[in-house]
Amino acid sequence: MNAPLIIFFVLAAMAILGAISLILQSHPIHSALSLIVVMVALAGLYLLMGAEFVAAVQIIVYGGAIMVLFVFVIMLLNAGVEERTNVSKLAGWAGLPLAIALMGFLAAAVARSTDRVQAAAQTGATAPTKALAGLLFQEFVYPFELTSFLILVAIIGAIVLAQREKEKIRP
Amino acid sequence: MPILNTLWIIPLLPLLGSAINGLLGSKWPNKIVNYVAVGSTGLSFLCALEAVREFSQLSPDRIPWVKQYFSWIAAGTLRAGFDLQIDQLTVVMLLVVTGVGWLIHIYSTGYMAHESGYYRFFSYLNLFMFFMLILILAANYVLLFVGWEGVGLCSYLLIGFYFLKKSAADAGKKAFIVNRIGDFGFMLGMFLLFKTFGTLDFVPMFAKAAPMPADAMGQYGTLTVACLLLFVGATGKSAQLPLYVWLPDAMEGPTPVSALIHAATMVTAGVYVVARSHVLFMHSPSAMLIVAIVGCATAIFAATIGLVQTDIKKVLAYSTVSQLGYMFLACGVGAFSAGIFHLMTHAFFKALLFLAAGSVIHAMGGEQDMLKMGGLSKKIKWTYMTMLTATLAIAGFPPLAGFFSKDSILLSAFQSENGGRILYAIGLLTALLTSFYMFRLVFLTFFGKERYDEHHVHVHESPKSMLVPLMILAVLSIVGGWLAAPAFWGGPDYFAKFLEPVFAQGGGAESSAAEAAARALEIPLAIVAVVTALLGFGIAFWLYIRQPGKPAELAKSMKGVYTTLFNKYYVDELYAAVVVKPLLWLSTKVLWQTVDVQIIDGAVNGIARGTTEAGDNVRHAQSGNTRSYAVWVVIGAIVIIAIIFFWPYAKPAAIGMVH
Amino acid sequence: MTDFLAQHAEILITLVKIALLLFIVLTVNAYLTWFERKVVAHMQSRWGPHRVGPHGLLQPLADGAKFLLKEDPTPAGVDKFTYFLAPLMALALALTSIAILPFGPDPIRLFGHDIYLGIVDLNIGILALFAITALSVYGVALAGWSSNSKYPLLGGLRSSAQMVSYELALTMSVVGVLLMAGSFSLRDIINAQAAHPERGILGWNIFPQILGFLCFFTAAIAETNRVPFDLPEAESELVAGFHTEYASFKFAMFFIAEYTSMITVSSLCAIMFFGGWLSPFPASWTFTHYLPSAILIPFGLWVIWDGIHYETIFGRVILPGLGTVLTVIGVVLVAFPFINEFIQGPFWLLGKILFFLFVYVWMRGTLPRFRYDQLMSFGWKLLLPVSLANVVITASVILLRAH
Amino acid sequence: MIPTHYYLILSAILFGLGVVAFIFRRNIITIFMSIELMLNAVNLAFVAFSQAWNRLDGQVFVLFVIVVAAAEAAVGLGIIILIQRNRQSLNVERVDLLKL
Repeated sequence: MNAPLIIFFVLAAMAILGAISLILQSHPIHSALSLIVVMVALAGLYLLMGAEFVAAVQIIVYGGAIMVLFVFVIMLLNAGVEERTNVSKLAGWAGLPLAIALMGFLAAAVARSTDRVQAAAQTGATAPTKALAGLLFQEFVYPFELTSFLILVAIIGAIVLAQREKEKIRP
Repeated sequence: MPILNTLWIIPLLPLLGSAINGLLGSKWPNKIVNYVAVGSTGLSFLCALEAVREFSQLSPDRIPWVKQYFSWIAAGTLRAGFDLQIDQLTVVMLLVVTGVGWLIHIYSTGYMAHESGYYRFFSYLNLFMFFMLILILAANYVLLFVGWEGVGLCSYLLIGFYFLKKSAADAGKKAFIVNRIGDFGFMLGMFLLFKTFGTLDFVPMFAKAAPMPADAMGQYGTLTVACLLLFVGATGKSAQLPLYVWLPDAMEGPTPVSALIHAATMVTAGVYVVARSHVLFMHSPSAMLIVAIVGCATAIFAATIGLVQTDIKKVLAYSTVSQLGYMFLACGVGAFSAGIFHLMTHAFFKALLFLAAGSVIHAMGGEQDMLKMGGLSKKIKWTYMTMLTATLAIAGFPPLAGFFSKDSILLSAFQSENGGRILYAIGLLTALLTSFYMFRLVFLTFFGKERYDEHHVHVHESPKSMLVPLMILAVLSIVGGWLAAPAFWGGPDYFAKFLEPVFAQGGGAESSAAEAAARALEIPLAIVAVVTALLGFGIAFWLYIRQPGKPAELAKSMKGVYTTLFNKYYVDELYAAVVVKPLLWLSTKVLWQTVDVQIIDGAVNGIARGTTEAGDNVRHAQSGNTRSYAVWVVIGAIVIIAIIFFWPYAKPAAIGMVH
Repeated sequence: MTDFLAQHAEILITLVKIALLLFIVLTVNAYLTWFERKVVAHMQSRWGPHRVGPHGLLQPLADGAKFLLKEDPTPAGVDKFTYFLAPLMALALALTSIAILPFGPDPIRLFGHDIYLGIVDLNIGILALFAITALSVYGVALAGWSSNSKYPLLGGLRSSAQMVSYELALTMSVVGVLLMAGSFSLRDIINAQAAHPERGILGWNIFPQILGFLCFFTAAIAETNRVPFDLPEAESELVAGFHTEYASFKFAMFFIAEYTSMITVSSLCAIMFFGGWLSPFPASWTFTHYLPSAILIPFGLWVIWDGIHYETIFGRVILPGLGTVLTVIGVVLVAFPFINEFIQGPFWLLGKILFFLFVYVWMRGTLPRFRYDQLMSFGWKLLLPVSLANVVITASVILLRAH
Repeated sequence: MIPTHYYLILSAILFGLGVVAFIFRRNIITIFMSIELMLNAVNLAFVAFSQAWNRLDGQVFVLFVIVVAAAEAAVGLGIIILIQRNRQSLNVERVDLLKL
């Protein structure tokens, strides 16, 4: 039971609890907060795996931008406690077992394939951000540019969606 | 060799004319349409002349002159190219088709002047010229077949030119369908030939065929069968027994059409094909014999029918049929050059006859029944004179064209071994009948007292544009036969000489020995023929000028014969009963109401209904509820994972997933 | 006991450092309020606080007591959990960000352990900082939302939108510096500026990165919701913005958080653009090392002299005492060179931080508030493009240099 | 050193929880969050593998995933705002125009 393991279990517990509370909380804001907890915990796990840059980006983008957007929208729409309608019978009785089955399948698949994964060389060394940058801007440069284009499209789409018809966008 | 290298220009010009008239002509005044139509055909006539001039300068070893322009169909070993060929036979046909065709175009400008659909008529006519030229210039059976079908199409279009008239439309359909039967045989023949020789180009095929051993009489080898199949096609196109029935009805078309297509050019295509593939026919005496017999039978058969018809065009139609019979008779006895010779002369005088008849009809204001004419000779002198010339020509009076061609046919029939005498006799009888009904036509039409009422019909001579072609044709039908004239005083038969290189290969008919014999026989036979013609003239004169009442009495006295003849031996009825009725029953009851409606439509509708019901049932899954959709997605994911990781056969895939 | 110490010395030291830092930061915060009020007052030709203690020096203590003792009502219909969470989050994050800053060049050896000035030294320090600032939005936003009231909600909305917008410019404007340093670590950034010791001030990033600095400082002010970007707490429009419904110590938390982040930003400016603890003078000028004492001793003496004039016993006691302490420190520094050497870095760094804090206050004293649309268009249409341009220019220049 | 499959199993669990949330929440925004949760689980798996194989590709992919998630959030939230504006409800079970 060495230090990293303890940290791992703490963070994992954080993540799982956060996810569960995301399910259980009835108010969107609380769900959002629990999701933020999950994200922070995951960032911690990334740090534990030596992926510093990814960890930082995880918090900056997910925590600092995306989730803020969510909170913002929730506040903007003043979304209240969600109403528990039960129109979908299917989801009602088949949802949980199926989801658990999926979880089980995934876990089993992972467990099956772990031996092969374990065979791989494990180095706890922290991934140098420079190397990451090199990979990103040389080998994966075209996908990278594509993502930039994607973002542009997303911006335009968001603007078009959010503006009201025949009315200038409110500041 | 400007033209010989670009032979395609000759058929192309009429095609252009047709396209221009057909696409743009509807808005144009008749004048422009005339320029286009007549101009294009005239140009192609000039080109043909130029081609012939250049052809005459070719050294014999370069004949036949074949030009391959582009490869049209290439499938396996079959290569059907757009190849044009020209040799002596082609030259004759070329001149006849373009020349006569041009004249008839000119004639039509006058005859059709008051018809609606003027541009349409000329567009069709030019199209016909195009296909006819393709037919005669083709260097292989496939291209020839294109022309063959094309002319069939045009004939259909032109017979049904007055498509509002039911009889016309029906006649067009009839012609088309009957021709299909022939074409079926023709195609089978082509397939067989391809299977046998591995090619459909004339030159190599005949080169291969020539050395082959000829089938013995009565033996049915490949060549015999192929020849018979081709001949079936020929009977269809050239209106021989038993497929002649469409031609009389084809008279529903405008008269120039009858003249051009159903007298001068198209109907002779059968003869042309037989002559073109004479090499094959020479190899199967039995096929030859059958051709001869069929031709002979048709000749006498049609002639007898022609005796009693009262519609002026019908008479001419049956005479055409019988004359075609003559040509096949000639081919059958191996006198191909004679057959082609008669083809040419016949083209002249029969076209002339039709045009003249057209002129008469024009004068009578659309009346075609001879019994309602008479005494026109003074009113329409030029028409009368040209008509008379043509009649003399076809009846075989020397020194007109018909005399020589018919004479040479009878001669070769007489000479031919296996049953020559009988053929000769029947041919002679036919000649007698021919001269009789032709003069009957002339007398009924131009002599005697007027049997029409002056008040309604005011007879008038036709315009120049109609008369000039008549005269030209008249001259031609006088001098057309003189090429063969020298034979009588020991000179050579120039026409035969000219065609000799074509028909010489594969054992030509006119060997020198036969020629020597021919010399001896020529004069007496000629005398016999002339006597026959005179006899026919005499009978006609006696019956229709001396005692005009007589024919009616005769008709009464031998009623059975008369009615039989008048109803054309009930052949149409017979066909209707034997072929048409069962076909109709089959197609309506079985094919339409059972197969189509119940099986095919049933299947289609059933599928449609099934789809609809399936959709009705499935669409309940489309609940519009995101959560249900999510559940479905989850199920899909589970299945995929299960397959990838836990399906034994997908191991490698799983490894691929993990790595 | 001792072996326990021996074993967990690292942890122990860290804990001590944290405690120390907390104490310092909180005190500085407290006196920062005094400082701000004084400066603004003098700008507006007032006296500012001068009742509690000499020059109102005890005012912060009074304020603190007030915060602790005041009643703390919880408004009706608030979302309890979030309502309590928000101030905690704000404060915690603000203090955490301090922990990443380095305050001195190289570790000093004490008791056989070399102690690094600053809590942790991450080699993604700057990124970590941004991460924390990014999270600090929630404090404000949630406070605004949870207190179930119009003004706070508006304030929260404003601040979340504003922070998200300006974070982009903030991050972008730094990229130039990072490119020049080739590292995320603050320490490396400073060392990169020390590449040519004899150049002194000329080696700092401020000169090549002037654009970047302007963008960064502006965006940073916006991030800390200070004038002229203090719309979330715009007194004139929304009573007190997102913390309208907060009272006593929860309010204090927000307050401290704000000032702490001010400190963080100031130190970031100092570190990234003004050479952190580097002295502006060329390294060869060793005599400048006596500058601290040269300032401290006279200042201390002046404070004593000033204290004498007070009638109040407090003044008589406090000011002279303070003065003597300062003088003594100055003397000590002169006396023991190695301490002097060690103090150089912190001295300059604190000096710079103080300067930037002063700028903050100065702006508050002078500038009017932005309108909201102006704020947005300023952030998106001016700052972001300029900082991007700065990135491009820097990168291309570096490339040209390389070839 | 922590065995890789710990991370993998954790990510599997998180993913499953995301699915559960997706199925059982009615609020569109929450459902959207659960999607983000699933994405995060996948990211975790990516990083875990990249560490296990000692190659950085995995982390690059994570970056891409994050970018895409950001774009998705921008557009998706826009759509959510529209839905709220048009149907005055954020309950997915009330947004069912597509049903027969």
